[in-house]
Amino acid sequence: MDKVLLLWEGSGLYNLTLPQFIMIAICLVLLYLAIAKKFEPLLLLPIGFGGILANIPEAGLALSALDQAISVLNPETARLFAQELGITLQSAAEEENRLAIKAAVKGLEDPVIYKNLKAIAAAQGYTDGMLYTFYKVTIASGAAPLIIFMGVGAMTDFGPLLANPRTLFLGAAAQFGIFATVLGAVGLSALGVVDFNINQAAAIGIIGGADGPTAIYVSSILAPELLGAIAVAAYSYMALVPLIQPPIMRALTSKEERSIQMSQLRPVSKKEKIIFPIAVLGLVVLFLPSAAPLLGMFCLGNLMRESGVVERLSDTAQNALINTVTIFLGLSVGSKLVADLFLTVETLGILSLGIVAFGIGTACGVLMAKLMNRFSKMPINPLIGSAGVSAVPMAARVSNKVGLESNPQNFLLMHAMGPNVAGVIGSAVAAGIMIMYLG
Amino acid sequence: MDKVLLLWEGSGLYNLTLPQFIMIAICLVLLYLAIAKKFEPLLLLPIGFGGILANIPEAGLALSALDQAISVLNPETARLFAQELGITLQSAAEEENRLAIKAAVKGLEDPVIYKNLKAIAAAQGYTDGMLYTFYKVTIASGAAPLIIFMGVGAMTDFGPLLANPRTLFLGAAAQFGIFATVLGAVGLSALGVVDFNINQAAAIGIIGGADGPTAIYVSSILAPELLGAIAVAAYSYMALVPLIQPPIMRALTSKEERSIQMSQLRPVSKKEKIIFPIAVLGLVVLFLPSAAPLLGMFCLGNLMRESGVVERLSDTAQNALINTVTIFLGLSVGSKLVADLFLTVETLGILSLGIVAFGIGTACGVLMAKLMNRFSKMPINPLIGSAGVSAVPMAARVSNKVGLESNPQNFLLMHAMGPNVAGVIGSAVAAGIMIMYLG
Amino acid sequence: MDKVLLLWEGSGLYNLTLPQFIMIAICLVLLYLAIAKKFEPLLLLPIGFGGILANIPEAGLALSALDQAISVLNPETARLFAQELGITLQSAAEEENRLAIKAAVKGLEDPVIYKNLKAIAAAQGYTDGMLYTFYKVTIASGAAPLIIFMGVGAMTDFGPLLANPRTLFLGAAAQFGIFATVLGAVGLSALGVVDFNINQAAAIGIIGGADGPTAIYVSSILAPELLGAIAVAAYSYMALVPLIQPPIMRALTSKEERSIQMSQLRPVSKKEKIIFPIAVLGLVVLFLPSAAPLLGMFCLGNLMRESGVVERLSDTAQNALINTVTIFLGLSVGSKLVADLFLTVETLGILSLGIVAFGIGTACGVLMAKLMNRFSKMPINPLIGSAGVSAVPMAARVSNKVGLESNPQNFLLMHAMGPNVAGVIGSAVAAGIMIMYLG
Amino acid sequence: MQEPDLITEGLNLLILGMGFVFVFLTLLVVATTLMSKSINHFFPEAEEPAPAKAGKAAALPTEQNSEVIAAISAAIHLHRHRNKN
Amino acid sequence: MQEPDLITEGLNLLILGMGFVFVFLTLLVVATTLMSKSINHFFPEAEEPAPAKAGKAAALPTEQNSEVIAAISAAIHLHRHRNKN
Amino acid sequence: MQEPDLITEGLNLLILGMGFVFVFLTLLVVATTLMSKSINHFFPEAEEPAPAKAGKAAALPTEQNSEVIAAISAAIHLHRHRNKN
Ligand code: NA
Ligand code: NA
Ligand code: NA
Repeated sequence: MDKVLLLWEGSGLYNLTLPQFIMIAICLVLLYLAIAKKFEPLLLLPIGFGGILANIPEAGLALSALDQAISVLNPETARLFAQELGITLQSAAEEENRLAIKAAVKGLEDPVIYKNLKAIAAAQGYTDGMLYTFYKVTIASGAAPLIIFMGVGAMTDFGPLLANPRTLFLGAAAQFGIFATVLGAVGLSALGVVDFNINQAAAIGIIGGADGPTAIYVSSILAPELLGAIAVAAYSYMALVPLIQPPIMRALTSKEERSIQMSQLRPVSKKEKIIFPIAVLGLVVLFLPSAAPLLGMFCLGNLMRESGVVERLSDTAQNALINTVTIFLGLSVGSKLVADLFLTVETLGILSLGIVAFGIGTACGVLMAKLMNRFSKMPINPLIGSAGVSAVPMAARVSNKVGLESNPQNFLLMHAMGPNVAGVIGSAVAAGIMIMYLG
Repeated sequence: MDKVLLLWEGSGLYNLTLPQFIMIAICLVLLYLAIAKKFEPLLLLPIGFGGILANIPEAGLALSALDQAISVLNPETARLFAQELGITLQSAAEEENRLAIKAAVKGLEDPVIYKNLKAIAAAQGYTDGMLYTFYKVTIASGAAPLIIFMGVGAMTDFGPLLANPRTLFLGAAAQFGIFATVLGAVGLSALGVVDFNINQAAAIGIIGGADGPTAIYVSSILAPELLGAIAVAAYSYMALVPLIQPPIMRALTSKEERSIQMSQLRPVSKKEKIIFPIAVLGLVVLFLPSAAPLLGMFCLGNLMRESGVVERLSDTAQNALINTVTIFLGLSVGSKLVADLFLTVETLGILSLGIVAFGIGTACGVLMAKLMNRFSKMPINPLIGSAGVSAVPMAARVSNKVGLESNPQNFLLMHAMGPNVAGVIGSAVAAGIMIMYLG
Repeated sequence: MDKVLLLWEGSGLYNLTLPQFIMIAICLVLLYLAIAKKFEPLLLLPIGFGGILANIPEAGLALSALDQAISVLNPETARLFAQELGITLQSAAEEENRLAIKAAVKGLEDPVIYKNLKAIAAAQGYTDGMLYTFYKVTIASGAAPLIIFMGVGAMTDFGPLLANPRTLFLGAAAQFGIFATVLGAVGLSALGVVDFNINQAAAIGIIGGADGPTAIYVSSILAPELLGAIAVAAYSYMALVPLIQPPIMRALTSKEERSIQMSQLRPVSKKEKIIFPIAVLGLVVLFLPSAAPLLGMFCLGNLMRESGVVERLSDTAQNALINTVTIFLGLSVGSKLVADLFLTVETLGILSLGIVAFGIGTACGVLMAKLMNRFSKMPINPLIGSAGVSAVPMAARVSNKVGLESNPQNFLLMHAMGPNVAGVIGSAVAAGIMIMYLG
Repeated sequence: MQEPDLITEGLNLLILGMGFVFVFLTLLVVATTLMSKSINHFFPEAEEPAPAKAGKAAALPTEQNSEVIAAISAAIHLHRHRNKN
Repeated sequence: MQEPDLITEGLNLLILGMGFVFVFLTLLVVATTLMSKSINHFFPEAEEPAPAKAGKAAALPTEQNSEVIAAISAAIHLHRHRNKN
Repeated sequence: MQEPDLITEGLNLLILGMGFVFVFLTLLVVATTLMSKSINHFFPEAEEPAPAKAGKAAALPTEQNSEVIAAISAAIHLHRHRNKN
């Protein structure tokens, strides 16, 4: 009978807290959006599922072995920890001892003692939770976003960009959304609404880059505690691009501007496409070493694609490899959706700032296109400016769709692909600057 | 000439022990069964091959760097180890020193000293054996069986189960094989025939779950020292299902019962199939958090399949990913087929108990179906009860085949798929209870 | 403004050293050869790209966290390191302190202190560079070359070898290139031209094996500091086989010898093909345990292929898995192309010795074929002897091509495949002997 | 003393385990039945399953099919051409 | 004191960041334009792109195509055979 | 003193290595020949290789083939239909 009680006391129903319940509900909404509304399902489905797993009470799937040992501290482990930490446990009550040790570990500065505590926890039979393991291998190592970026590179055709390199300026302008949002985040902190430090503000800003792997990579370095909220915001808003962008685009352009027909893109030779990723890498080498992991892997993927001599590698990078990594990246991001990290006023701040970032990026892209139109002989339809935020290929499709509304003969898709992929490079550059400046 | 002697003294022929020879012969039999008899070749081929590699004398492929350092202890390493262990080596004979250190390491309780010994071994140039590395990454981390379970989920169609949910009871009843075997194992221990503790008994019982990844996952947690024998037993008996089950099925049923025709299954909507894995996960959250890794990954795989929005992920989970993991899982299981772990009376106990578990599970499934037939309006052919042990899809095919013998018009395959996949859920639930109770 | 200065001082242009510039130029040449000349592009493209990444100034992609901490030592980390190392920093100048700590770490013997330094570096926020992480996981663990060798095994058809087993002698003779090169390397050292120890000499010799994964595996064990140069030499010369071999082949044979027609190969049964990899493994078990990882994985791959019962595993080993590993293996090899490891006189020695190794191997293969022709009833065209160096399948194609020049009806391709795959086994055996003797 | 304890533990595990397996799967039967009923009540979709299946099958191999169809067209063209001669 | 610092840092990041993004992408525009011009000047290849593309598409599925063609031949053979009867 | 040692080691490695490579591959020649002879003696299977190969090729793409065949049938159907008109 004791054992039945044990089973009951170990059950989720007995231990479920309200915040965990809320988080599970939120994750179900993410799953609904992914499946029924097709909101970036490749990421949001595993993220939502991982979020549910992370919030299962008592399962501790998102905890390290040490965290688990502290959260369910038995007397023997408590004794060993106290000995290693050099503290004495006076209290008779186990819970008080547990809190004393938890506080001591939190305040611990000596990494050698920390390593020893981990060894003790492992020796006492505690193991890393499944999601914690996935997180450590995929995100904490930095590998997963980079591998995905390589796959994205292998899927990207820079032809439209090479045919019209000036569209790179549109990709540059749209990054204003990133930095303006940083300013917004520090402003909110200055007003006392929320409490972000500069690293957190930068990580939030990168949502405006509208590029999932970049956002995850940057926040895993600058503010891992916000990674869950930032990734969810980035992917959700990328899915919402068809709702967010059109009103801004219409507000900033006249019907005539939206009807501008662009001259057909020149054909781009294979040689140009092969040399382009090497040229980008060269500029990274010379000017922004801190962007080397992101842009390096991106250019490697693109070179594998365009060189035409390593079809097998390019094919694997675009399929088996990127799919595998996507599953575990999604689950790992989900592991950061635990209630005590996500259910904070900061998350509301992140979600609000994120959509502002998208809006500003869109607006700046459009305005830049209008500006360029003044100085350029070749006409540029300002609608392709909004594609500079990235969100490949959704933003380019939006440009095309809004363009067709004004002029049914005006197919902007290929023209918008230029700023679209320029936006990917632009936000990787912005990411490199932030990492260099703050990392 | 000295060097030739060295080569000879380092050769396998010089060092091969009888137990190693026997193990290699056993592994060759496994390869023969896998290749010539098609006994679960996807697992038994890499397991058998890994077993041969693990028993190569002097190669130490299944040993950690520390174990290797101890097994071929040179004087310098001996001195460093003795210093770290705080013991003095009086003996002039190296072999005695080696045994003294081996004993000291075995009795070692302080995890920090253990970590330091590992660092010393690495610094002295010893490295982890290949199979040990594979084992650590795939099984000790818990990842490989879970990833395979995700792939199995992505290959599973719950349609037949959803069309007739009562077949879940058959999947429940067949798990009696698991727990009866646990009782058998502790009984044998009580009689003094073998010496299993309760954790080992539970790991042996899970063979009766007739589900490879579940068996490997549970025994890697509860009794890693028995993992080799348990995995070999589980996969061998799964391959033997067409021999083990039919006599039991015939003995417990009359010809009339075996000829019962079941009404055709209703079509199941896509929505039901999408919600089912989420519903299973919900019950796990509420009632059995310890089953969350196994059933969570299983449900994720199934949701990826049924949602229809992440075809690429589902495809990779069912192909490249599960195949890759299967190769290394098999080799890692093989690493536990070293002679001193496998050639014990315990292994004979495990093999005997395993087949008993299959038999009891089969019988209980059939009897449950007969019982349900008494209380149900819709007729149930008791032959589908045996499919409740899992062994997907072999057991369902056996139900179909035995059914056709009695009534050539009676196609039971789809009806048996219901209890078949229910058995997978059932044994994962049983695994969760055992891990919770004993882990 | 200070910040702009910071950006400039952190830029590559400001920090680029001449050696780094030269290395980047060399890597661009590798990329050119890979893409435009199709020089083993599957490996040389990622190697060349990785080499560029490794030489990006300030990015530290090829450095461990500890190395990065030392290379940009801040005062706080310096204090902690000095404390752990037990040294006192008297100097006021930071750079002097840095050099003092660098020297102390280099001279460090205690692995426990080393581990603690790593923990301190991690706690201070330093992380392993991307390429360092890839190297650690793929090459330092030994896994990547072995997994590639498994894939190669799964792609290899031993039919021609089984039809004419005597061609194994050709594969044996061609390994003379390996050992002659070892002698050359120690000779150069004795002359004082370069300074190789015996382990380095052995690793250089293995270039003559003309087998990429074997060369990488051996040098990662015996001389990791030379791995970059050795891998580049091995793959470059394999690509140059059509230029290196024909002159040697023509010089050593008469036109009559080159025109010898060989009798058609007998068909080989499936059973023979299945048992062959097991037989090879058996000989490894009995005589050369140190070759077990390489030949074991090779035989596993071949058994998966020929057994016909695990098509899915064989397919994945030949595609998704080998492709994925190839990408990361290439990048990891590239991480060893950092200027201070590569731009040495030793590299010139390696490149010179490597081509000599290819030449000697080719010559010995041809001469062995001529010798066998004296004692054999069945005629052997000596041109197939050169295929014994491996370089699969390029060397066999070269035999065929040179043969056609002398006799347009003489198709040697299938006959040359025998010694070609024999050369793979031969160099793996040679690798095993070296590892045993020196490892 | 140890043996009886071990057997007790085994019995405990048997009772607890089988009990819980049945409870869990019974709950699953109930949940599944309710779920199916409410879905079929609120979203009666007589014809959905079939197109859903077809949709899934057609999702990935589109590109492939176009190749196949091109190949077939070529083959048929060739075939007609040869028949003429 | 902390707030003003934070805002200053944010402003710094804004100016530095946007400035550098524009500098970098401008350099890229220049580099790309020069690269394209010199390539098209030194290696004028009017017709290359098309075959390059086709080459890529044809690279991998060769084996598959042969299967497809075999299947088609078989089907057509069957079809002709049946038509005869 | 070090140089002669190094050269001796190199020579040792040469003799030992080449010797062992030949011993090992000679054993493999013997083992392979014996193996082939005994297999061909005890299991004379004149025709096995060919179907084995075919079997392997056919193993995986079954599903694909069915698609291909469906596509072909459709194409042929269309083709006949058009011919009629
Ligand atoms: Na962007
Ligand atoms: Na089961
Ligand atoms: Na070779």
